Amino acid sequence: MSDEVRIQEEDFSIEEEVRRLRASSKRIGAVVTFLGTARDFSEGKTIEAIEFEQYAGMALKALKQLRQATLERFDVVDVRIVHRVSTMKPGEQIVLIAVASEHRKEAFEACSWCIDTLKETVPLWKKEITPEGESWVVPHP
Amino acid sequence: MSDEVRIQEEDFSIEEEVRRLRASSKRIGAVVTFLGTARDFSEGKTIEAIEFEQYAGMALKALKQLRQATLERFDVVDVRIVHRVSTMKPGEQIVLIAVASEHRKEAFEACSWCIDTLKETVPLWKKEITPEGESWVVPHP
Amino acid sequence: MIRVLFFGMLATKTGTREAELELKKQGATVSDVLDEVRRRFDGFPDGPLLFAVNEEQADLSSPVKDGDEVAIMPPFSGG
Amino acid sequence: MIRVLFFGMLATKTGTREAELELKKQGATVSDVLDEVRRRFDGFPDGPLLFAVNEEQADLSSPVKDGDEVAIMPPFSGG
Repeated sequence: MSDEVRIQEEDFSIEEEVRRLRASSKRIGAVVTFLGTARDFSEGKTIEAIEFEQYAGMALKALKQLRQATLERFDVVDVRIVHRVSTMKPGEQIVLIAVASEHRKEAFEACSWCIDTLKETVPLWKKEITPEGESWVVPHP
Repeated sequence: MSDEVRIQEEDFSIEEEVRRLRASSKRIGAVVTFLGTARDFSEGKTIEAIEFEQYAGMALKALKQLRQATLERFDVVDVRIVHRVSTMKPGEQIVLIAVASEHRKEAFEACSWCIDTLKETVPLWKKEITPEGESWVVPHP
Repeated sequence: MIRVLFFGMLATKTGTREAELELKKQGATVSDVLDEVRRRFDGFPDGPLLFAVNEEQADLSSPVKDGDEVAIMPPFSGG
Repeated sequence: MIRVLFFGMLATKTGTREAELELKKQGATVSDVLDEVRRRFDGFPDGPLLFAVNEEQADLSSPVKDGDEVAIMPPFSGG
């Protein structure tokens, strides 16, 4: 549960993740977090729930590579990533990326790049459950 | 304590602020937070503590105007801002800006703009306490 | 024997999460695996596809040998 | 009577957080307040200064009248 990178069914605590992130250094002056949450409405459809499928093994590996790439590409102190894969109702937490750095600019850039790149490189697929049935989400290019 | 904008001596909880922020709508798909923390080292000096002075009255007014300006300028759902003014040791939390939006791009842009603009428009002054004495921080242009 | 995995809408369309297939050809690639999959599963989607060989991202020209696990994946939609 | 407030390093330099002063002139501005402050506090900093009249940001040309609260402030350093 204290791994910097996790894929899990259960919910997570932002406070707890930020606390662990900040424990790594007192040089940290900025922490930027991105939290993705399940919406009740998407492209004209009412969403009752969403569900994620993962390519287990590869997904966690890709997430670890993503953390490493973020640390190498940006001048940041530490990065934590948690992604849930259970069935989630609107309002539930899906994904958290937390980035710590000495100065804020780097933390913003790294956090934003990290979620963009997660969407492109981590084998996870979202299914939306609506009153009319289920459908797999097709990402926009 | 549930005000969207506060200046206070006591510490705050990110989890609690994000929970209140998210309670405003189920359309929220993204929450970006910026947390500023006290560092133990700044421009070659060891920092023992920092202290903030505010122009009480004007500072809170400026912070409320900042929240309003952020809501008007960006396509975001809600914004919360908390800034502490007590004496803080390295590692302590200073300021939190939390922004909720439907899509992540707007939340990142609004959060980043909000902390930049806070530094320019809110009458708060930071004093650093080092082993050699106290000094007021002169912001970089 | 090659183990082929399908994810997301591809598993829905094929009606299965995995298939096994034999590649006779020497120097086979992901492209050959995809051809064989298209022969076996009528109406397999044309749309953009991603591939992995043994849990590492790959492309149509990546080599595939006996015992490999080949994943055929729709565009990712995590986050 | 005008109430003048000093903050941060300006309070440290003047040794006080506030002062009261009388402006005889008609149509006085923040600039006149600053001149009077410079006369009264020797070595008052030249550096970049910010101003507020009655808790609203102002500049050197902003009007000041009897009973106003004028803040003279160093650059902000919150966050």
